[in-house]
Amino acid sequence: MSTRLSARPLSIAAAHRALDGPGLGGVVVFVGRVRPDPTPAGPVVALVYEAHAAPARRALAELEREARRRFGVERTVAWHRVGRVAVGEAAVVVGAAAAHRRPAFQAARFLIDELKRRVPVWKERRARPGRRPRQRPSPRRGRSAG
Amino acid sequence: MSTRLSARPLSIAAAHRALDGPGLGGVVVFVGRVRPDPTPAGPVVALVYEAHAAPARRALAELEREARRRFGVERTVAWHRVGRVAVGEAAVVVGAAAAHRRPAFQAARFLIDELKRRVPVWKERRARPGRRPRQRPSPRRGRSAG
Amino acid sequence: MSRRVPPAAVPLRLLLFATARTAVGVPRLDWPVPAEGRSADLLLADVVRQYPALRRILRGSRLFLNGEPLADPAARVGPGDELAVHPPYGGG
Amino acid sequence: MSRRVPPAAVPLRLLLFATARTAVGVPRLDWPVPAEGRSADLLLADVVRQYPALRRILRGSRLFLNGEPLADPAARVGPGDELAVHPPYGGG
Repeated sequence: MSTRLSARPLSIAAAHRALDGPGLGGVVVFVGRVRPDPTPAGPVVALVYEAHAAPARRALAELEREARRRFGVERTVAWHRVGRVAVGEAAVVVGAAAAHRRPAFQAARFLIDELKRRVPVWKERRARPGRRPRQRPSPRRGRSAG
Repeated sequence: MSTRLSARPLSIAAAHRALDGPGLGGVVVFVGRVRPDPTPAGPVVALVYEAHAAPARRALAELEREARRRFGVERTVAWHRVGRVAVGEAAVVVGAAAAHRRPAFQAARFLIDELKRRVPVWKERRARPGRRPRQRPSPRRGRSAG
Repeated sequence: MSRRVPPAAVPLRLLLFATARTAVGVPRLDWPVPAEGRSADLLLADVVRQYPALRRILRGSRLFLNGEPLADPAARVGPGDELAVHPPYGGG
Repeated sequence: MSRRVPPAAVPLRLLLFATARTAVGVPRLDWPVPAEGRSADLLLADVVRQYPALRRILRGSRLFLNGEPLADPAARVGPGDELAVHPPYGGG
């Protein structure tokens, strides 16, 4: 079980290592990267994520417990960046490992879908490097990553 | 588009690199590892994969084309090891990248499910390191990996 | 207006995320609260009077009290409490 | 037995995978075939007479001729052709 709310880059290799273990024949990893979506001020160059840290960590841990219980997966990863994440970088990494592939796929899909619903994290788009022209809060159904 | 039928270890990092690209916000990678399943001669220590190489490569390439067509994913990976693959090593790596997560999940799931059905690859189990006590061809529904 | 009670020395801390922060202009506010407490919805009504743009945001938001979901918006909150406004999440 | 024709100098190559290999004992056989060819199913019947364990395997297998699926088992195969027996796949 591995939850992370990190201001530093997420290592995909580390996620795969965290999902490695004896008998775990099926491993699924999802990586959500920041996309250069168009905005009126030009393409997105970064997303700035903020989190309500303690509840966010608890929500991630609860998602992992629920994924294990529902799908019988043995190892899970649910990591999210906070702070500024440049286009192309991973904003979120989730994954699951089990003996077989079906529960691993189901759990990974569950983790990212429910993370978006349940974890108190928000994003703001930045259309120009380094500047913060005006507040552009994430829209209700904003999905510039994942 | 990246197919591989390789006697050398599959690099998961290379698979993620192959799936990276501008605007590809959702990336899903599946890794199938060799499990130490029990056999009458002791736990599996390796699987030995053989392939009918040319048709196998063509089948992998066809799977990728079909995944792109059906799910609209932009990049895909469909790699399989041949030869001896030790317990814990990756025997297969498939993955897909798209702007959003749903087609990436669907395509990755399609690739591994159909790879198992359509690609002429077979496995034999080895229960002791280095030795080949007697032929143990893969059973009809054998699934010691993935 | 609500009845006048002297505020406690220790205020309530209001955490404002995303659109709630934008509506108020700052990520947190120390808000006066009577020593015996006040129901969360009445306290937020006071905040809305001062920051009207927050009204619409609150309708689509969840409340967290001291890091836990606050199911009952009439629950009593008091000095030193941390009340967070969670607009719809946008992670991933 | 089939009619006798002199085999061509160039045989047909039979590729045997997985359980087919186990049944025959080797991964490939060079099998004599008349210069004018022979239908694949009759040729395989000859092989089965020599390797009876292959009969059951063939029932669950697909055939590939020169790397392409062979839809019609009565198709003519000839010298230099590569005929592969694919038992059910077991990759992944």
